[in-house]
Amino acid sequence: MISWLAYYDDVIGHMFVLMILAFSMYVVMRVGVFSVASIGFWAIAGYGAAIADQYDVPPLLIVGGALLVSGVFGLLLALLAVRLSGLSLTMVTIAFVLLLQVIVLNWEDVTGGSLGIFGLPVHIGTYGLLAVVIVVAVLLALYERGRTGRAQDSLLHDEQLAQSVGIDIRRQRIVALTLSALLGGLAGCLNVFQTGMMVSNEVGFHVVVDALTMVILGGTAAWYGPVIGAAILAWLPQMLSFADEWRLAVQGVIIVVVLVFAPQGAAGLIQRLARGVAAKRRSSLLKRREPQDVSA
Amino acid sequence: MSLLSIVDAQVRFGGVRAVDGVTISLERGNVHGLVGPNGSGKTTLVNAISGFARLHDGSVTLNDEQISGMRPDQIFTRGISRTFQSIRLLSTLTVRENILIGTDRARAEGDGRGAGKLLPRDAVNDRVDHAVALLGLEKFAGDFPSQLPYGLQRRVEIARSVASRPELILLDEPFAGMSRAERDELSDVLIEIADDGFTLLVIEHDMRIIHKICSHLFVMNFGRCIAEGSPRETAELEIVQEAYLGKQHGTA
Amino acid sequence: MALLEVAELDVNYGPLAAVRGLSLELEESQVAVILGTNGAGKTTTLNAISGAVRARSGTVSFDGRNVTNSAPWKISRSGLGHVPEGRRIVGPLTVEENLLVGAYNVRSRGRRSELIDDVFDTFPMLAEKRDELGGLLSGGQQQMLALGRALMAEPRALLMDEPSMGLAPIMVQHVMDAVQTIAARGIAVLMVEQNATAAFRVATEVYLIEHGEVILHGPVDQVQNSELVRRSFLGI
Amino acid sequence: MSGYFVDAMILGSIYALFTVGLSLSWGILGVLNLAHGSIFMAGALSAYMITSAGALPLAVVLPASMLVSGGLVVLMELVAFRPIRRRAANPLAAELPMAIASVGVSSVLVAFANNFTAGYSLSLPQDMFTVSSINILGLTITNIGALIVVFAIGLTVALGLYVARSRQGRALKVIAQDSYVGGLLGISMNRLALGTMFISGALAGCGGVLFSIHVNSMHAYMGEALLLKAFAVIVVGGIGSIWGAAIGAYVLAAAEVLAVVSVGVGMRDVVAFVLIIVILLARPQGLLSKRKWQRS
Amino acid sequence: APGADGGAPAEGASSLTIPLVFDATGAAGPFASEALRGAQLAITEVNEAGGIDGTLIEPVVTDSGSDPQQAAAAMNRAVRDNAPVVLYGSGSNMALAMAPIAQQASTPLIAVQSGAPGLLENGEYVYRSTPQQVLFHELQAQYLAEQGVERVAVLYNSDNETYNELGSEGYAAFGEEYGFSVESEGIMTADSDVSTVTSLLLESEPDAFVMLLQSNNNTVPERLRQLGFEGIIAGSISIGVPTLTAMGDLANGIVWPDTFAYDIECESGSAFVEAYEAEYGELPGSLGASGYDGARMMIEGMRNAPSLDAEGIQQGLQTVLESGFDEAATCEVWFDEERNPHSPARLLQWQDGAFSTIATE
Ligand SMILES: Nc1ncnc2c1ncn2[C@@H]1O[C@H](COP(=O)(O)OP(=O)(O)OP(=O)(O)O)[C@@H](O)[C@H]1O
Ligand SMILES: Nc1ncnc2c1ncn2[C@@H]1O[C@H](COP(=O)(O)OP(=O)(O)OP(=O)(O)O)[C@@H](O)[C@H]1O
Ligand SMILES: CC(C)C[C@H](N)C(=O)O
Ligand SMILES: [Mg+2]
Ligand SMILES: [Mg+2]
Repeated sequence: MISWLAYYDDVIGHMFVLMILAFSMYVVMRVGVFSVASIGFWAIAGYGAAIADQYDVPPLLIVGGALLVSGVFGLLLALLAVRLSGLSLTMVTIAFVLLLQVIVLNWEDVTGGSLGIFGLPVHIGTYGLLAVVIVVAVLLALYERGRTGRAQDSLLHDEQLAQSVGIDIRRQRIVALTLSALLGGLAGCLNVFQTGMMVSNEVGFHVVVDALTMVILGGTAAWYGPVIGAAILAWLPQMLSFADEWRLAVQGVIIVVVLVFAPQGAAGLIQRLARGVAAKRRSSLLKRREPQDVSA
Repeated sequence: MSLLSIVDAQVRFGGVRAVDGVTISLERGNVHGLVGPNGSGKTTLVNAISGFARLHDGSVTLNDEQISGMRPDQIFTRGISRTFQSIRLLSTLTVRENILIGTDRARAEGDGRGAGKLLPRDAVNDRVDHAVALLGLEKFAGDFPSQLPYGLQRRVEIARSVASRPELILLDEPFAGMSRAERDELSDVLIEIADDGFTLLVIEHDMRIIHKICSHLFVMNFGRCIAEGSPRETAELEIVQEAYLGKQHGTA
Repeated sequence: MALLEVAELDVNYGPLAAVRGLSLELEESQVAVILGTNGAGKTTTLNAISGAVRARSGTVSFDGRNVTNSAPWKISRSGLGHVPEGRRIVGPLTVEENLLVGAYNVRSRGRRSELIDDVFDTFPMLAEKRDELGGLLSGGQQQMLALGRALMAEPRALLMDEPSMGLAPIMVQHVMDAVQTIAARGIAVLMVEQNATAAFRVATEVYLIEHGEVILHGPVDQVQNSELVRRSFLGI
Repeated sequence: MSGYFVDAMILGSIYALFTVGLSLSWGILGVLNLAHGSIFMAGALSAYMITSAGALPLAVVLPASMLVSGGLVVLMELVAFRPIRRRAANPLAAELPMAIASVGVSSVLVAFANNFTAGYSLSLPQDMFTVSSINILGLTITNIGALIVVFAIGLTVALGLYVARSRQGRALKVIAQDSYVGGLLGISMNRLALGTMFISGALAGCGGVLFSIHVNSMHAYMGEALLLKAFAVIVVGGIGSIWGAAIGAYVLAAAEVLAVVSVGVGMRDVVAFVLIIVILLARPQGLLSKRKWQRS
Repeated sequence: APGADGGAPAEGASSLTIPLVFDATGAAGPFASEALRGAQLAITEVNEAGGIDGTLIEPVVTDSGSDPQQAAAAMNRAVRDNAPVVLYGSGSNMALAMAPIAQQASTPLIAVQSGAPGLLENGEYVYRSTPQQVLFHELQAQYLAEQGVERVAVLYNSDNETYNELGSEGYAAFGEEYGFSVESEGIMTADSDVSTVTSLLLESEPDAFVMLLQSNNNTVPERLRQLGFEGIIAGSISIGVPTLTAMGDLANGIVWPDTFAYDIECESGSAFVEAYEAEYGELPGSLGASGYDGARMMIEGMRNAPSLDAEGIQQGLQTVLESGFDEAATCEVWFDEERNPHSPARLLQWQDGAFSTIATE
């Protein structure tokens, strides 16, 4: 067990980083905002951290800076984008990510262009990352319990209803977008700290797709959705290494199969099962109702 | 002093004057009826009060504070809640949770300016339990809305609005889809709520119910308020009979 | 043989039996009304007849053919119209387009415009709103549109789920008159209705259902005198 | 200068052939088919496979390839989209899972193509279609270029009229909104959805074959860059609008050619992404916006 | 315990597990998978000849997916498995991600291709086995000058470090040296529409058009023909015989510089071609030769190693740096002071379905 853990240390560490990225996507998706700006902040913070690291800035200062920058930019983006709804927002944020990619590739002196920045010190290990994931997950789980969770549900499914029960949808969205930016930045920074590099592969459409895949496979029904999604995405390539050049194909098939059987993702499936239990309890109640009970 | 005053309200959609210069006021503790032919602007008036439709002209004042121009959530915070003519429940939440979201953002009483603190959790739960019991939904509290028949979904919708204990409750055809016995049952509930000091504005086509629960009736046609007064007197008016009730329908 | 025959129909939602052993018959030109409290299984019955929910057992035959659990679109094409609960207007289509899709299986362009004119004659308010988007109509206007849309298919039998819901009294009368007119043309009508007073003016048969079972069935004048119906549905 | 005009016309026509089908399935069935690029590629690849069995003229190969690519999308509808749609809570909730599932399918197609071509670029045989230059209205254009323009305009107009005027076109809009009502009105959701998906795939396949003749090359990833461009095209035109997609295609092509010529090649990709951001922030509904149909 | 892809040797003490990390899939896939075949061939050959003093090499292949992070993870795993040496091919990005790990763990890493300039600066445990392309493109520049070319257009992939360097700086320098002017434009590998940029480059009326591209090597000539270009079309090693064959007439006259071609005239080279064809049923291309030479370099290092562990092989490889090695697909490989490899280069030209050598170094 110990040797297994040590052996797959980097996969496990990467999985934790992905979980934070998935959380970042999740907090906006949860309130019906289909933004993929997380990837943008992941990239901005990642390059920021890598560049600062080259100048031996203390790691904690880098994290602080990454959070500050993504928070501020996140807020600005949120104020700009909050009036867009649904897929328009998705498109704008995809364009934001792709634009960043063009910048990264062309601004070679700073970003290392298509190559990237390599050979940075590794600042955080698997246990450190685990601790961060636990803290974020607990905070999210607490945050979405009760009142806030219900508000998120109403934002996700019916804006007008949300407004009619006193929810300021604009404010909620700005909060969610900013929070998402913070988490995206944190994830990007930790990614560099864990791997010791930042490369242009980490920004672009396929990262958007990967991140979406995590959130959709895991589901947006509850905080454990992204945890499951990130775990799947981190381990699939490992488990499928036997398939050689067909690996991506096999991975594709697995994703399709999972989605066909659980279109709401793993978390949705879990909730559905719980719901099935609730329904069973109810039907026994109904049968016991006497006729005069109803017509009274 | 009236609880709510609407002065010369106008709502237009392109060329359609859905609400066309309505001036009415609602008195505290009363149940007000709002009737009128289909498309006469009743729902739009409720939308205008609750902030879902923009006024082109005129104003809405609640407790001397102008609320027209505010967002729906701000208006809710000031003590107005509403139901929708077409049912709006969240399929991912249970019946009880659907009712809870109506009260989650309710403010502690005594402030009225919308700046009060959110209600403590216990108080929220008490109010919701009360509303659940009032509308006879105890047995369905753990169900999901899609599993309920239409009539019960309506009750959940009403419970959500009532549970937050707002000063003014706007109900858009709450009796739709209910049988006569069920209507009677629900009308007793509404009377009880009014007796507790709440103010209601109820859109309804069933004149029998209107007569039973309302102390004051507004009649709309073509976006205007064409008559108001006690239900009995108002319903007798020829203009109301012609536009709304039809010839044979003199009495209930 | 009756135009629409339902025999021993059972419908379940998971473990819940929503309709149990329900049978009914409907002849051409006949108007039958289903009464029942909330949750009795009225909507479920209509949905099972038009194929929108699966029957667990029992048969539905229409025009002598067994259509139990056929696809809804097939049943609809065989001449059974359905005005659904809650109107279900297609929001982004205009009033006119909503009516035209009602006539999806009427191939002749000329016939379609005749049918539209008929609907506009019956509901002049819709003619005024011809180019308005369906989603923007008022509740009652949508109810008229839902009715008109079903008529566009030239059905031979029509299921109506609470057609008077959201209609002003004057419109309720108007709709019931319209029901009478179409029944006179030979169309069979099965309607679920809470406004029993209005429905009884045009109906010939009544089915009272409770907990998914028919507990009372008979011609209107008989059923009218039943204590249960008087108390719960007529308030006499 | 007229050379650049011809370039823009051809490029715009390729964008149009690609995007119109994508916009159709997305706007009407809510299927954002991220495998559309792979379907485009599959059209070209199938043309290659067909002609490698024996010399055939384009008039035979093109319809055959369209059949293949259309058939592939029909297959996707059957094994992935339909089951997901059926299991999802509501049409909106199915959109993202279907999009992610299409990514899965796409990786299967790409893996197949990649293994088939061993990663190389292939060329379609010259004897299938001989490219030569012709002169139309004083413009020099290759015959394949002219063919692309004619097909793009012809097919777009035909499809646009079909959706706007035919009874099936109206029915499509019903099932997009409410499949329950569609059934009650005698509309077969499944059949129409299959038809729509087939058309969308066949159009992509047509584009793929013509494009690979035009550039004398086809390879496994040939559709990927187009997919991102298609987002911009759809944003410009408004989701689901056939005319919008066509207009957006030519607008983007013209803007790109202009950017390359006047600013520089590096600016080319920036154009698409900046266009998305600017247009959506200025006009969230796209240039040809639809009327709002929801009220409270 | 750790999984199937590493750990204890499978067949007794006489075999040595060596990780081969290759970009089998992803952007670099087409190049690296051919290189991998070449590397595997060299290993099979040495095993069949009895291994290295009786020790067989047991290669374990890992796919980097052309992703630097995955490549780094594979390198980490190799270090944990105490791999004595790691062979990698072919993208620069991945090599750069692996190099610091190799250096820090004192595990020799031999990179095939990976032409990025900074790679060897990571330290003495990082090796490159194939010459950087800039070293033999000079031959092509010379040829262009001899043909009297005055204006050269260069279209390059700016997202591949090798071509980016060569396209944005290399050819400009050649131009100064050999007296031609250079116009260049960079595009992405994934760009599939090259029509406008080609027209743009032709506005300067060049006499030669150089393609430094990983893809589009067949679309650009088609476009050039459409535009009526009649000058010299020059390419690079990534054109490859299969693409040229598929292009038909269009490919006639195209030139490109290389260190290998299957008509290579030395004993080790033709032996390689023969063995490769026997093994895989097709003639090897430039990348297959690169992979073969990478594995050859590793094997030479092992032969010269005092012990078959990382430290020993490192010493062996240091010897190889000084002596170079022959038995290579590219005939011979030698190293300069910067530890960069060199092989004899030549310029090839395609005509009617076959190539011929038109110049040598
Ligand atoms: N958002 C809108 N856009 C366009 N027209 C609208 C809009 N909202 C309402 N209308 C129109 O305004 C008029 C009034 O509608 P409203 O919904 O207020 O009527 P209502 O009195 O509630 O009718 P009903 O009893 O049928 O519900 C109708 O003609 C309706 O079509
Ligand atoms: N989708 C569903 N899932 C589970 N149970 C359902 C579902 N739809 C209806 N039911 C249950 O089936 C029973 C019958 O419902 P139905 O909608 O047919 O009643 P109804 O007679 O039409 O009532 P109403 O007058 O309120 O419309 C009810 O107990 C209801 O809770
Ligand atoms: C064309 C490729 C073989 C070039 C290689 N990727 C390098 O970086 O050197
Ligand atoms: Mg209304
Ligand atoms: Mg019902």
